[in-house]
Parts: sequence; C-alpha cells; structure tokens
Amino acid sequence: MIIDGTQEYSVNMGPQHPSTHGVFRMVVHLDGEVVTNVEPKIGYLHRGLEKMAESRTYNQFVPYTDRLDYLAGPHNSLGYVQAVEKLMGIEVPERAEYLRVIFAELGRVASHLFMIASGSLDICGWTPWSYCTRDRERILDLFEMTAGNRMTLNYFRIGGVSHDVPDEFMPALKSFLDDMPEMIEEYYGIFFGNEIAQSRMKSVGILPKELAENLLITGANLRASGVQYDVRKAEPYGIYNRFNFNVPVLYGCDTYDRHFIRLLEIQESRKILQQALRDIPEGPVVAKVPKVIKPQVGKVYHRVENPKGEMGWYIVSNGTTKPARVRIRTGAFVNVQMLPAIVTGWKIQDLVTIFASMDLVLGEVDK
Amino acid sequence: MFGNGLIKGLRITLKRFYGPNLTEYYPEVKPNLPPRTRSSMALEPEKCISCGLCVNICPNQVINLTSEKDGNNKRVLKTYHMNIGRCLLCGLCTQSCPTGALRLSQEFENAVYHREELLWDMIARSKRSNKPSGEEG
Amino acid sequence: MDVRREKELRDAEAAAEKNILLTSVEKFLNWGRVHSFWPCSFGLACCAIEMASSGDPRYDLSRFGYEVFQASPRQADLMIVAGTLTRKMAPIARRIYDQMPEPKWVIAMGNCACSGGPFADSYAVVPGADSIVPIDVYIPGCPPRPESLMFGMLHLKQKIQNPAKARLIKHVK
Amino acid sequence: MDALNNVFVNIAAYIRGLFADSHSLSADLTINIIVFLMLFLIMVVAALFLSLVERKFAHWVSQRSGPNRLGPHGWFQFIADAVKMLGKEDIYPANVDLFLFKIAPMMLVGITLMAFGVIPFGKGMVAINLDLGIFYFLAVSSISTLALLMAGWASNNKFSLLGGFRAVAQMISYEIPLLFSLLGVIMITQTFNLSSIIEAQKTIPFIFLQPLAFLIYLIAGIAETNRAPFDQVQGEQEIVAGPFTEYSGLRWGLFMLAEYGNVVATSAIAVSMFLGGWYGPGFLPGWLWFILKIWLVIFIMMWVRWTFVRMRVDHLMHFAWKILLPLSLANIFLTGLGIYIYQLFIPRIGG
Repeated sequence: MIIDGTQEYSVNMGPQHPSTHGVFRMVVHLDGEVVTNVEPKIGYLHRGLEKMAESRTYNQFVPYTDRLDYLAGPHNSLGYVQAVEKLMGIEVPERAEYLRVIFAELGRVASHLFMIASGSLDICGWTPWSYCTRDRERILDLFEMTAGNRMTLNYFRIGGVSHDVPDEFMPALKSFLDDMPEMIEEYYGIFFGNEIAQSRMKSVGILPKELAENLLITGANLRASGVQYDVRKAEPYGIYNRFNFNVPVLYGCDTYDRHFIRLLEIQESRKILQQALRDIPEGPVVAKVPKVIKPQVGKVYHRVENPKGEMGWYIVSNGTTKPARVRIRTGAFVNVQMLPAIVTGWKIQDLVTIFASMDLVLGEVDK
Repeated sequence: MFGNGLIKGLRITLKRFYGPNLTEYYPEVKPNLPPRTRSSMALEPEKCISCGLCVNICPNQVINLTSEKDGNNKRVLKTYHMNIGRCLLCGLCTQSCPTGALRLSQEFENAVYHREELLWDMIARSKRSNKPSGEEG
Repeated sequence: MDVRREKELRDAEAAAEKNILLTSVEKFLNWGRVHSFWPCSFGLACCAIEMASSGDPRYDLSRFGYEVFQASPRQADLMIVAGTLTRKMAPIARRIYDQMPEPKWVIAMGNCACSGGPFADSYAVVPGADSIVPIDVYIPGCPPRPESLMFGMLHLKQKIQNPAKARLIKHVK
Repeated sequence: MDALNNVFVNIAAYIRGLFADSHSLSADLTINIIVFLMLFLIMVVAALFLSLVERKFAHWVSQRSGPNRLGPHGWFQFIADAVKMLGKEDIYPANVDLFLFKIAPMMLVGITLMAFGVIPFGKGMVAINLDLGIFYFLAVSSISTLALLMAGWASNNKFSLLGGFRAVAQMISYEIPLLFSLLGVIMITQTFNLSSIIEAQKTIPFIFLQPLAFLIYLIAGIAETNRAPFDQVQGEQEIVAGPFTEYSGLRWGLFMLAEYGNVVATSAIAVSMFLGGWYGPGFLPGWLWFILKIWLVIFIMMWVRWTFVRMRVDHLMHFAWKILLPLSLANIFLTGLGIYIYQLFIPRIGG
C-alpha cells in the first residue's frame, strides 16, 4: 500500500521482545516511525486453566488461581473463593474477612508498584524500576512470612484463610504503611515529576471516555478515562463496604494518567489497609466448612476488582466435588482490545509506553 | 519552572548514590527465611502411617506412595516418591497430613543437572540428611 | 535432532575437550564465561517476575556479573526458560535458542519449564522444556526464589568449569 | 614534579634519541607506531573499564553492590567480559550484506581511534599536533554516523534499519549545536589547535567564560555518543538493540568498545575546550589532571544517564533544532559582543 509516496511495512514485535511484558505479540504496521495499525496476537501463554478446573476439586483449584494474574495473586483467589462461598452460602469469620482485605490490598499495591516499575523501564528508566521493586520486596516479605511464598500465595481457603498471621506481621505492615508516603514522594520525584517522562506520556494514547465505555474497559484504565467505576464501590464484596476510601478518577485519558492513577490507588489502598489494621478483631480465621466441598447444583457469578480490571468468576456446579464449568472474565483480556484503538498515529516509541500503561499480565490475558 | 523535575530527579539519584546498599549477599550469607516458607518438602518416614490423604488432596498427582501390611495388620510405608517437577508447592498435602510426617522445608537450593533427579525418593532423602527434620543437605 | 540426544552430545563434547592440547586456553575462556553469563531476557510467566526480582537491589544478581539481560538473543550466553512453555510458544523458544551464538546454555527455571509443573496435564502446555531445547540446569520451585536462581546459575558455573562432574553425578545414581 | 609531568614526553625524546638522526623517517615511524599502539591500548582499556564503571554506577544509584566477585570489589569484571566475548561464535545471518556487515564495527572502532589522535593528554603529549585539531575531531567523529547506518542497513533486519535511520537523523542534528557551541571558544582563542586552546586556559578555564556553551556541548555530546536520555539508536525497549541487533560475539564487542571510546573522546574534548585541560593545582602531574577531569565529565554523563528516561524521537529533533541551535547561535553572538567590548577597553586599560 502506498501512502503519499512512502511504503508501509510491518514489524513483528514479540513474543520475545523486551517491552511486551511476557509473551505478547504485536504485528505493527509502520509508516516510517509512525504506527498505522497494530494487530495484537495472544495465546502464547494459554495454559487451559478453565479446562483444568474441571478436573480438580474446588479446594484443589485454589492454588491455580494465583497463577492467573501472578503479580497480584491474592485478589484472584479472593474472587474464586468468594464465588464458591456464595454458591454454598458459607459465612466467613470476621478476622478472616479482614485478613483477606489486607492481603488483597497488599497484592494491589505490589501489582501497581510493578506496573509503575515496568512502565518506567519501558522508557529506559532503570533507576525508578529499582526503587519500585525495592519497595515491592517488603510486601513480598509480608506475604512470605504469612503464606509461605512470595508470589503464588495459596493463602485463601473456601471459608477463610489458611493460617492466622504471625506476630511480627502487624508491626511490619504498620512500618510499611508509615514509610509509604516517603516512597510515593520518591517515585514522584524520579519518574512522575520528571519533565522528560511527562513529555513522553502526557497526551499520548488518548482513550476517550465513550470509547473506553464502549470497549468495556475496566479497572484503573477506565478510571483514568474519567469514569468513576470500581467494583469495590459499585457492588461491594466481602467487607469492602465498611471501609472509607475514594475511587480516584483522572480526566486526562492519556498514558500519563493511566500511570499516575496507579500511584493514587496505592494511596487509597493505604487508607484501606490502615483502617483494616485498626479494626481487625481477634477470632478464628476459618469457618466450619464440610471436609468435602460439594455445592448443590447451580451456578454463580461473582466479580471482584482485580488490579488489572474487573475479574468475574462464573462457576457451574453439577452437584459433584468438581466444578462442571469455570469461566473467568479477566480485565486484562478485555483491555487488550484498546491497544489497536488508541495507538494509531503514534510513534513506535509511544506504542511501547501505551502498551505499558495498559498494564497487561499475560497470565490473565491468555488464562 | 521547566527543569525543576529534572533537578529533583538528579538530587534523588545523588542521594541514593551515597546512600547505603541493601543487598543481601546470598552465597556468603544464607537468607533467614521465615518458618512458613514453602521451598521444598521433607518427610519423616517413621511418622508416616500411609493413609494416602496427601495423595488424594494433591491437585497435580505429585505424590506416589506404596505401602504393605506388616504382621499386626498395620500398614507400613514402603516407597514414597514425589515428582517435584510437577509440584505447585501449595502446601495442601502438608496441611492434610494427620501426623505431621510430611513437612514443608525452607531448603531452596534444589537445582539439579538431570531431570531424573527431580523425582525425589523422599525416604532416601530423609535418610541422607543428618538433621532430624529430614531436610537434605 | 532429538533433543535428548542433542544434550548428550553437547555434554560429551564439553567433557571431551579436556583431552585436547588447547586445554589451558579453554580453561581461560571458561573462566571468562562463568563469570559473565549474560542471559537473554526471555520471560514467559510467573517465574519471569522472580527472574526480574533477582536483579533488584535486594538480591542483586549483578554481584556475579550475570545481570546484563540482553534483548537480542545474538548477544546472550544463557537462556533462562522462566515460566510455562506452551505449545504455541515452543517453536519460538527453539528459534531463540538457535539464534544464540555458541557456547550457550539453558536453565529451566521453575517447575513449568522443568516438567510442566502445575500445568503438566493441560492440553496446551509442553510438559518440560527439555523436549524443545537441551537444558543444563533444572531449578524446581513454583516459582523458585531469586536465591534459587542464583544457586542454579552457580550450579551451571560448576558444570562449565568441570563438565565431567555433571556426567558423573548421573552415572553414580 | 617536572619529571613526572614530562615523563611521557621524555620517554618519546629518549626513543627518538636512539636513532642517529632524531628526525629521520625511521624515527618518526617508530614513534608513530608506538603512539598508535599506546592510543589503541588507552582506548581499549578505558572503554572496557568504562563499561564496568557504568554498571557499578547503575548499581550504586539503585542501592546495590554491583559486580564484586573478580578482583578487589569486582573491578576486574571487565576482563572476564572481554575474555568471554573473545570466545563467542561469530554469526552471520543469512541474507546480510556481508561486506558492509563485517566492515561496520571495524570502521566505527577505527573512527574512534582516529579521534583519539588529536587529544592532548598533557603538555606535548598529543599524537598528531594538528593546527586544525578540533576541526579534524569534528570531521572524523561525524563519520561514525555512516558506520551505524551501514550496520543497520547490512543487517537486513527492520529493527536494525530503524536504528540506523535514527542514528542518521539524531547525529546529524546534534552535530550542528555541538559545532556551534565550540565556536565561542575558538573565537576567543583564535586557533583550532587543541594544545593552544588549553594553553589559553592557563589563567581561567573557559567554562567560566562560556557556561552556556559548555552546557550545550554536554547535551549535544551525550546525544552524539548515543547515551540516555538520547539513546534512540539502540533503544532496547523499542527496537531491541538497534543497528547491533544481529551482531554477536566480538563484532558486537567492537561496537560497545567504540561507544565507550566515543564517550571518552567526547569528554576529553570537553575537558580541553572548557575545563582547562592539563592545568590544575601543582601536586599532581598534568596528564593525571586531564584524566581526572575526563572522569568528572563521565560522572556527569552517567548521572544523567541513570536518572532520566529516554526522550522521544520527535522531541529530540525539536530540542536540537528549536532550542539548542538558537541558544548556540545566541552564544556565538554574545561571545562576539564580549570580544568586541573587551577589545574596545583593553587598549585603554592595558595601554
């Protein structure tokens, strides 16, 4: 195709490419340096998770949920166990609910920190990357001392959580929360406040409000486009309605806002964590559940606000110990489709930042 | 003013340049892992009653054990293999173990040269170690 | 070529070089190689995040000189298969391996790469990356800690410096 | 101190003295070969060492320890890297333009080495004392654009080609403010000879007379050497490794060598033009002052490198043509004005 005497050509980016955050593949059509079209190709990490759920009991599938969005394991499990609890009508003890909120929000902070880190790395900001991962390590420490693993926690159980937290957990969490404003100041100083970074991201890759709504974009990407929608507020699950927090909204609709809203959400998560730390009661951490989980015939849909977007769990039970069908609606998978819509006309360098701002995790996209 | 952010960034990096370094020197200094860390498995064969609960609860058919009946009609563990290459290290088996024979351990230096070595003979491993807990190494 | 056979040939070749006159040259080159594995930045899934974490200020892979992750496989010495290798990805992994210049090594990081791991019975997953590329060191774990990765790389270092040892371990067993 | 100061000059004189006629062709040839080898050694060692310093700096900034296995605090790490690179396979992908593919890295190293020829490391310590030294330096270093384009074209890879084009666009644009920023100094000293320019800074380094020019030179110099925040050419996150994507082993090592060699050469020019060259407090020999000042400039370059993120291609062009170029022109104008006023007053004060 000839446009104004120049020739278009296509470049294959990925699956092995430093800025595709895993095994995403894009066929980029370029006119010089300008992107004319992008075809996302997914499926390089398709592991058949939904099918595997059918051959595992309800309890056995819990560890697999951590591997969906591996940056924020707890929140995936939260969606799954709450869906099963909804199906069976199990009441979860108070303390377990609070612990779930604490872990889910810590997972959100860890995920957002890694997103900011990799977003800065994609425009060659090695030092911000180091600082963000440095602070993420403290969250992983908290995870490890409680659940025993750094990323794939397997902490939530149907009816509660697996262990109570160790004694040193609460002071460590508190000191982390106290240090958080300083960290955020540092990220702002080195990355968000930097004029070069701003010039790279501001008014790049505009996702207008109407388009975002039409494409069913969820999560922070939607909120950066000026829509105040958060499942934690719109349809509170667990005990989220007890906490007092805001849903940050930005109206810039650009790459910078999609990065910056993560920083704001970290601050909101800090508020939730502080309240949870203040209000957490003593008590048991797991409810009395039957030894063999065997829900009655029926189906359930439960949705949670994953760091990457809205995550829905649709579980069909046929009365046996194994689910008949599990369908996972992941935010990242739906968010992929905004890439071709907003990238046209920008340079190949902007493609990288726009892709980073979408915050995809391929485990969640390909399932 | 344009350039303020740039100067602030330079200030932060200079501060960190002279700041302390946070590295943990792994091979010289072993990390102090919390007791709940799930890095590998350890078995105490004397405690095992061959009930097979761990085999049943495992999501991924990692564990393979055989047992035989002794004179008192009591089941005795004969072999206990874990295909650690399939393991999720989820800890469901250790939670289900009624006698605490199977434990998670903090041993993380598990790299091997051959895939066959990933099939752990847990009884042999527990004998090889001189620690009471059955950890190797 | 069958990958198992390929691996045996590579191991035998590495062990045979002891008998040749150039042994001290080889030793010198190996000294350089073991102190600067430059991995190909080839991350697949969860383990890739731990691989990235191993470069962060706390674990700092760079102490060994191994932190220079190269974007282009042409400049890499080491491929770390970090994560689940699916059937769709397998040909690409093989191609990246072929693009790397000799001498090259492969580490399978995590249970997925070792033998399928949690997804071993999935229809979409290659149960073990060793059916695609010859693997030198297997690091079990789900995902392995950054220290485990460092231990695996130091394990590989021992193998390169003393190729007979790795074979010996197999035969003794 | 004088003996230390002139140690290299005296060695050269001694070697010349070994010949019957100290200015015969054979004496010149011997000296030139020795000087060439010395320069090559300086460049290789400086570049290899710099690659390690870069890594160390990155680690210190991000609160890590950096390589610490080989030698004291890991300062011998670069030897292992070089040894490894020597033993790597040299791959020619199918369908590359083999002649250009092979010659591009050598050409880049050769150009860098040629640029080293006019750098005065100390009083009388210059390989070729050209009258048009700075002119020669600029002319030679601008050829490196061609080598990068050759590498990008010959690799037969779209990422490489993009990198090659970026190299041409960026380096040609930044050549102009770079050149104009140096013009102020040349107007003051009325000479192109680098040694004479340094001699003129005996009382006051030109950084105090030409602060704006120094800033422009530093920015343009960072851009010329393709370092962040201007490292479009091998923007790893976008175009894998730019023109070097298909290179492996030693050939790729040569590119890295040339890159770091260029950094040293650019900072050496900054030192001789603005920072007073070998002049410094007398307790250290002049050539050591020169080297220390080079490291100071390199420190600034690295500080910028590890703080800032990469600029966008079009912002880069805007910055060169719309900000740096007018500023450097203004600098020339101001310098001319200053010289005019100075010459108006000097006869009355001095005379």
